[in-house]
Amino acid sequence: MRKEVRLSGSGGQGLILAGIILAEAVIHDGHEVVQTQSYGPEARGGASRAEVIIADEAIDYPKVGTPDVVLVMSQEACNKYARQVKPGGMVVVDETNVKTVPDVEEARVVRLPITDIARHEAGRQVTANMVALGALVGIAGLATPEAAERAVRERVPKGTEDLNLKAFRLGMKRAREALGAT
Amino acid sequence: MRKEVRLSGSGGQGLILAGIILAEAVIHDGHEVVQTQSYGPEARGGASRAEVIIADEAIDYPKVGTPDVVLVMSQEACNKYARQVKPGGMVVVDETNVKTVPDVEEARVVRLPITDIARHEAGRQVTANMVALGALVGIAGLATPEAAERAVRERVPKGTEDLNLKAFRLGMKRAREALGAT
Amino acid sequence: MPGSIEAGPAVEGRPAEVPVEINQKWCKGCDICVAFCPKEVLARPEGGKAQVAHPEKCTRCGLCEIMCPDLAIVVVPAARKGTSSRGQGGAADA
Amino acid sequence: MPGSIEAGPAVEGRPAEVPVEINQKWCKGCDICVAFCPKEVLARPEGGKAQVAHPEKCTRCGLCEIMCPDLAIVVVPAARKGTSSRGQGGAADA
Amino acid sequence: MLSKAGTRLMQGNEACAEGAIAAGLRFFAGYPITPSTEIAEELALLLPKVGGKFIQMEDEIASISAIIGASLAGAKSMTATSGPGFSLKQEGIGFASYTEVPCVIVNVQRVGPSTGVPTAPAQGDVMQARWGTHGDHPIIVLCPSSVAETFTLIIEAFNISERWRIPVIFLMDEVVAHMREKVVVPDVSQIKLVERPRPQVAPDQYLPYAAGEDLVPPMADFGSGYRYHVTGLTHDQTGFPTTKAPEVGALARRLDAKMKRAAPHVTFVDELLVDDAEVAIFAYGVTARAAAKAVRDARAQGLKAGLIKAKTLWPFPSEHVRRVAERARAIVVPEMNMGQLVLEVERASAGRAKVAGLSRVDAEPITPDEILARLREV
Amino acid sequence: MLSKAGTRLMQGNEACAEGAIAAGLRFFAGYPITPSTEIAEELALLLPKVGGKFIQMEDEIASISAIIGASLAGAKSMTATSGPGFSLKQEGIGFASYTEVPCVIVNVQRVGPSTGVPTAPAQGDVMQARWGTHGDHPIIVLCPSSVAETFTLIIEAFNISERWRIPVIFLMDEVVAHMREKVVVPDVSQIKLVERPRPQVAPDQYLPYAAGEDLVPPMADFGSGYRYHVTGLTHDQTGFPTTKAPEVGALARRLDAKMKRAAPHVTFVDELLVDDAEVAIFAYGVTARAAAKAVRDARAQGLKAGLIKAKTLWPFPSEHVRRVAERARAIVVPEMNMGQLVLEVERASAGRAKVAGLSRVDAEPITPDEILARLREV
Amino acid sequence: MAMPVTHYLRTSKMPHIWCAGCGHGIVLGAVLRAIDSLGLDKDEVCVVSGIGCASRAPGYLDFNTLHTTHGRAIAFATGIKMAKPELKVIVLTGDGDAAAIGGNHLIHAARRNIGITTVCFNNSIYGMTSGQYSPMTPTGSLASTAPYGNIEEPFDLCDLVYAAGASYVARGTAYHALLLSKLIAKAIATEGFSFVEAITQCPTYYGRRNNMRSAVDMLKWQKEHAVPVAAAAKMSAEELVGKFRIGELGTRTRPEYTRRYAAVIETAQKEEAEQDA
Amino acid sequence: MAMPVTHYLRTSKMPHIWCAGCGHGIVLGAVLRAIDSLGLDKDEVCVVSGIGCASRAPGYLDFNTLHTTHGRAIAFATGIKMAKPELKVIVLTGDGDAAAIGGNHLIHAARRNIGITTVCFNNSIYGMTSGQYSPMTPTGSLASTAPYGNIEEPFDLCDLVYAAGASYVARGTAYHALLLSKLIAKAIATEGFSFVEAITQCPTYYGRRNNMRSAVDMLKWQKEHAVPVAAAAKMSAEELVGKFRIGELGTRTRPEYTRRYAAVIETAQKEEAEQDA
Ligand SMILES: Cc1ncc(C[n+]2csc(CCOP(=O)(O)OP(=O)(O)O)c2C)c(N)n1
Ligand SMILES: Cc1ncc(C[n+]2csc(CCOP(=O)(O)OP(=O)(O)O)c2C)c(N)n1
Ligand code: SF4
Ligand code: SF4
Ligand code: SF4
Ligand code: SF4
Ligand code: SF4
Ligand code: SF4
Ligand SMILES: [Mg+2]
Ligand SMILES: [Mg+2]
Repeated sequence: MRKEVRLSGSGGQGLILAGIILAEAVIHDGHEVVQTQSYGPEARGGASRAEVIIADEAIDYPKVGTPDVVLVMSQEACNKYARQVKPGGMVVVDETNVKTVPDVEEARVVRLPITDIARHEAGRQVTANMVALGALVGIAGLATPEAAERAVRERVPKGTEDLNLKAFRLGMKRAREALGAT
Repeated sequence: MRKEVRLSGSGGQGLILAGIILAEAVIHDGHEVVQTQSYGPEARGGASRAEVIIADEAIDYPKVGTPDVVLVMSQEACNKYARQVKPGGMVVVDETNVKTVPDVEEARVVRLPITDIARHEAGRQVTANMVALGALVGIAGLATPEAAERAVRERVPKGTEDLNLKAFRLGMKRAREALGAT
Repeated sequence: MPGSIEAGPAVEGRPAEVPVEINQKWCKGCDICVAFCPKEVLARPEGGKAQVAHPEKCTRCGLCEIMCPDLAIVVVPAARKGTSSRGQGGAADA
Repeated sequence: MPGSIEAGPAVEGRPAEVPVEINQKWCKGCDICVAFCPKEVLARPEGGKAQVAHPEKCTRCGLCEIMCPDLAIVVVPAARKGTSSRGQGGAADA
Repeated sequence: MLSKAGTRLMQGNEACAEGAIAAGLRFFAGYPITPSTEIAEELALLLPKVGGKFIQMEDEIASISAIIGASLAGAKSMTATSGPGFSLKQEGIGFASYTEVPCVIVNVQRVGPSTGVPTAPAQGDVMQARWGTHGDHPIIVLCPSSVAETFTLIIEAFNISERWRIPVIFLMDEVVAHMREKVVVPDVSQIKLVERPRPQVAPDQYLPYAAGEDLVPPMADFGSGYRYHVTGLTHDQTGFPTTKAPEVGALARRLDAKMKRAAPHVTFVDELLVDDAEVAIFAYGVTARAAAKAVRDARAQGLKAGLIKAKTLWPFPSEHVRRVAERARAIVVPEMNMGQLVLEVERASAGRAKVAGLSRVDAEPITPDEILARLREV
Repeated sequence: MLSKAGTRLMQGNEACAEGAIAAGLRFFAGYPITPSTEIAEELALLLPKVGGKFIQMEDEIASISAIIGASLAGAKSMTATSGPGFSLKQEGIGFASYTEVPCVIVNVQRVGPSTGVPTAPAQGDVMQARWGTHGDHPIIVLCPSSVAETFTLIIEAFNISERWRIPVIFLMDEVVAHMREKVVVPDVSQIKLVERPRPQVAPDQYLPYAAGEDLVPPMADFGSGYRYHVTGLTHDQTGFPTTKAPEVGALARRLDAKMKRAAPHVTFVDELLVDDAEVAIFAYGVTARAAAKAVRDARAQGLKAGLIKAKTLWPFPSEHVRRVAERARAIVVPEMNMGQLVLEVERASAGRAKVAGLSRVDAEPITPDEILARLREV
Repeated sequence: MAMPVTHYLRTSKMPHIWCAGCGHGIVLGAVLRAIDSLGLDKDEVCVVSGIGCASRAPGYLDFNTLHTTHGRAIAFATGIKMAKPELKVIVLTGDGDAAAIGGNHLIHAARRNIGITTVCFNNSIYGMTSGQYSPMTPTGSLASTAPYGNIEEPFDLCDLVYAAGASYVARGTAYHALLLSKLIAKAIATEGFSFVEAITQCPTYYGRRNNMRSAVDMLKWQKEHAVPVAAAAKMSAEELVGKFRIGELGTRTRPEYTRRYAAVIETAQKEEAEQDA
Repeated sequence: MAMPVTHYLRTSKMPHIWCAGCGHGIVLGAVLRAIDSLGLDKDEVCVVSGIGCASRAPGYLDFNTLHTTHGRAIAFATGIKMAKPELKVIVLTGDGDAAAIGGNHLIHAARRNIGITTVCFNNSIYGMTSGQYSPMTPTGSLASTAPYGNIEEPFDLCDLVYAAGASYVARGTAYHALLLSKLIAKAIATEGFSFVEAITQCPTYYGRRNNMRSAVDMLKWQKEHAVPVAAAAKMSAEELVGKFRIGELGTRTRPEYTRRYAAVIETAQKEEAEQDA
């Protein structure tokens, strides 16, 4: 088993943290994992990207080729990465920020107003990354919810655990609902 | 033909200049020449050494092995270098500074009060190097006197040509006399 | 400097009533112009770029232009009357 | 500094009449001591090393010792009377 | 945040920093540069917690100088940089090598030369790591290909440097430095630490550059009562400058011999399926991971491939290459440069096997498929 | 004192300085270091006489930086140093190589590493000259073995650097630098000077890093009306930074190809009696002179010896070695280091001939007899 | 100003890479307005930088531009100025580039009094490498390599450069952009070595870590902590604690280096001619 | 002084390599007398140097001694002081070593105020490499690389180092050897960074080329051109032209760097303990 995940959006959305938490969850689950991220002028301002590879055995090549799961949280990221998904894979789209999704053949597209959920339902826009993480865990089966919740609790700043867990759970729930609906 | 010459003494005696002038004379004579000198802590204060290799054809190896002619202008230099002379070679000794000459088998030793000649006959002690040069040219046949005089004239500071030429000629003359006498 | 004093693309053919031009491609929405305009001429929608909200209040003081870190603002000189704001930018007599 | 104040090889067993010792192996004949001794105690033969020419004139002021660039001079303290010249060398009360 | 035993997700640079502390690092001096900066940042945070010291110097030259000074005063020391800073450190590295001061220099490689692409991976400093300073000098270069290996190999780096009094270059690449992987941090008690040989004689008997049978002179800490002299001038056994030919030659030859003596103890190579390999790969760093995959893919397709994965780049593992070259038809050397260690592989093969480079220099890592294609070609 | 045509006794460093001026040198920046200092001293005296400029900078890094700046402003430029300074210049050399700014860097080698023996000869910086800076980069290394050759070869160094926009390292050794020999200074009109390719298009058409068939982009002087950008970041044809993989790769590959294109034009090798040689010597610098004598002595004794004397060390003259290796039984490589270019000779020989190093590292030049003995051994 | 700043920009390279609110853009604008006020021709201006966010500036400018290695801009510029003294050579640099790794070149150029103008974009941090402390970071500030608060004290860079020998030394801020532009114009018009420290903001790495949320906050901080030299002269040392002076901090007249070198050439050529005669 | 200077010498290495009349030996004597006056134990003193004639000094001294690379002595010393703050770390350096290639390390150590004492043997020339001009060579002097006369102006190194932040800055001369020794003792006793410029003579390369035949002449020059600070304070700028001040030129009290770092360690360990708790 080797699953490749790309989380993409813009700087400040906290996607790298989401990637790290996902990777830690995978470790809690006892699997192998590699997490990478984009650096460079890109990383400042503009675009942001994190990648996670999950496998049963030692991961040799640590770079993502064609991801199984792509999260796009900005229009720009969507234009750039949505179509790179593996046939049979899944694209998770933050409807709040992404208005048009290009034709993605042979992959499932899950639309969710991630940022809106964070803002209005979780209560803080900054938790959008946790909503997204919840969505990925909820529908793409990348980590067990237990491992993910533990990872969230251990990584987020002290005092914000509940807020972030709330957002994570909302994401998981809403994504499952949406998946049922697509 | 390859002749190796070592001029040795102490810093401030002007032996490097003497070596350079000798080398230039050799060029005027149309021969090949390499001049080298000692650097290093030695060069400051203490000992001083210049070497000249004279040949008819291109000189490949530019370092002096066993010199044909050795000039020693200090006791220290004499102790160190006199015995390195090639069998059949010649050691020119500045009697003013060198009191004891080690046994030099199979080489001719020419003693001359070089510094005294400079001081008393040429008139300035600093011209000892020119006296020595004259001696070498006079008896070791390293360059023609004409070429050597030209080289002296071209190299010494303007205004000191006559003084230096005088010393040079004195050296040449006195060495020839001494050679006759040995 | 060859050519006319008022040369440059930002100047020609602007309707007189727009005292300040904001290059929307260059503006990064930092709020500096909004915060420091003494006349509250400028505004910025959440997450957006700076806009001229109250052109009528503008005195063409030029502050926004020299303080915009993205060189995105040009104060359009009032046509034919008064001095250009830009005249203030480099008055050093060195 | 453990030990006695007057320790060191240069001090022990000197005849009292030699106020200044010059290490002939270290001296390079620079003439500084000769030139700056206020009492003209020292002298140097052409091409040679510094010598104590007039020991009797020496005030043990210590100047020659601190000015010798070759650390070749030691002023011998007058036995039992007065203070050591060396006492002047490092009197800073920092 | 200090490494407690257990399993953790760590970034390569973090593993380097924490591994170094586990190895006994107590002084770090550095100057920030991408993609090595996180090492300094971690250590600024962690070192004081263990009573160690971090200082950000005014430049890379000051940094290498400071770690040599600190090492002489007894602290296990390290600096970290990337290409441009590594170039600047070369004079200092030569000093450490010549005066035999243990220290570790991390170079996280990025695209070069010059400023290049600061955030993109390359393996372009491999030859420089060996030859970057003037004059012959002993040097050891280690290169990890995973985060977990970074943690364990940096400990080796310190142990080796202390044991042999040879500076160790820890040559990472941007991919390994920035990615996060699982690291199983061992219990402190499990980590074997090596200390520099210290004098067994009284101070007045101490000859700071007289070496015994192992060619490594014992080293006293400054301030420990052994007052001695250290100089970058050519020195004799007493540590004082010499220009005498026999002594000048003796020092050069001892250092060379010391390096050769150390070689078998510091050469780490993993071999994967080389015994029956028709075609072999020689790879290191992140490229070795793509190579491992290529080997498996090739075998799956019936091509008997094998891999020499070098964790020690210098001393170059010539013996491993020679052995493989005797049996294999060809050796492929994938590198993120225009062909550097391939030259050594060629030399070591001495015409026995065909040697084929595979270089990628566009700031992207080499993929398994590229290597596989090359394996099929040769 | 300016070089007038005619025969003169000159010191190696003097010949380097005067040859450089004859080659068009008009800007020198340096920092004194033995045994290169006389080059700077000569140029301080001579450059202003021809309207050129000399500046003593605060260190070697400033010096290499200043000459790159001056070259960009149109002046033929040079710096000179020795080992420690050469190590410090490595970052700047990489910048010049990557931005393709013509310049000449003289390194008069002395015993290293570190401060070593400042006044004694060595050939220990040969590999550093090739690999001293981080990242792959084109570089050319020339090495004279006599004073007369110094004069002519430094002119080649400038011509090559201007023609190909590649920095040239002029690698001397202390013996050649400090000895005096006869130099026949040619008349100015006899000296062929090469200028850098300059743009043939109008400023607004100028693409500063777009190269034509010869892979060398035309170069405009700063201040000449061509306003363009130069950066040590990876750049595209316009000269501006890029991180796009195809462009990053394209630059690296063009520079590599340019170097290969230049190679035949910049490879200077003298062969002595190699055609029927049973044993050959590969040598350079002052060592090549002892080697020439050894060849003659060997022949006199009935041993068919020959000599490959390399004046260009990098690009390494592999072809010459390969050709000789095919016929000769063995190649001896005498070097005043622990064995550096011998590694390349070994590689190029690819097992065809036995390759035997001969190293001397005690601050004394290798003698003809030592080489002869080795020739008899192999 | 006769030309809008866009006249001096390589507009195709815009927008620049600097973060939203980064003060470097304000300083760059001030530099361009200064150049414009002096009526310099684009071809006679050469702009040199090192490495850092600030040092990215030349890439946007339509002059002869050179982006060198970290810390060495002034040394490269020295070569350019020597080779072509008629060029106006301007170095744009950061506090790390100029005062950390490049400190030596800065003081030596000042000592030589070579005709180069250096504008140091001082944001008290290494921006490009994500926020390590610099030699200009205030004591106590947080930075990625000062997680317990910076224990170093910053230079007074203007005092240092003046002590090293510069002809003209001044300090401005991004907030006082108009003044800054005038100071830079004065600097460029100075014959010898001139230096302008431009206090500017890095909201991304300095502000965020040090309780200044936005660029606007940081500009206000500049406004509140800057004291014009004239006013400072009337204040006590205590009143000045925590403040910094802006304006012209030092001017003197000394011969410029390349002019002096021109005299050397004259002498040498005269000697040579005499020898030949 | 409790011990003769020979107590601190490695006498087997003497006589030293310096030329006859070289002032470096006088300065070295002053350093030793200062150390002696403070009653320091040999084992607690660490002497570090760069490269140059001056930098050969440590080889003669019976302490922990380190002869480093050119210009970097202070950086090496910084590592030693950090690793063992209890050591008295003294840097002996030349004007080239400290002010040319090493200028940056000098000003940064001053800024950090790390507890290192630097004594700069200023002979206005690069002695070791045979007489090139240095950043301390007076304008107009002849040197092997200034055959037409030096066109650069020297630093006022004390002013520079003080502007950089040093705790103690003083100047003495070889001629005023007793004063020099006192200044050095004060410097060593200072907690933060201290700097003493010792004006000294290189008869071989500076004197000979600049009409000062002998070391004695050069010492007389020092005597005649030095003005004690107190006297200088009463003199006009004109009267001071061509002269230089000697004595304590600047003192201030600022926290020493390794002490500050000790506080960082305390904080960090407290935090760690709390986290573990
Ligand atoms: C030799 C070298 N060392 C380190 C670096 C990494 N580096 C790039 S920019 C920079 C600091 C920039 O700080 P500053 O000059 O203040 O500019 P800013 O980014 O803050 O504008 C550093 C350390 C480098 N590129 N080269
Ligand atoms: C990196 C490097 N550059 C240059 C040199 C050559 N060098 C040795 S000493 C010296 C200057 C010494 O001058 P100073 O520090 O004033 O000491 P002095 O000899 O005058 O006492 C120089 C340039 C060197 N050894 N290393
Ligand atoms: S100051 Fe400039 S960048 Fe900032 S919001 Fe206003 S126009 Fe936009
Ligand atoms: S010109 Fe002045 S008043 Fe008008 S918008 Fe700009 S800052 Fe406001
Ligand atoms: S001062 Fe010292 S070295 Fe000089 S002459 Fe006197 S004793 Fe000798
Ligand atoms: S102690 Fe004083 S008086 Fe006596 S010799 Fe020395 S300098 Fe002269
Ligand atoms: S990191 Fe700081 S200095 Fe760099 S562009 Fe962003 S705000 Fe400006
Ligand atoms: S050269 Fe000058 S500085 Fe060096 S030892 Fe001689 S006199 Fe002293
Ligand atoms: Mg900054
Ligand atoms: Mg000096």
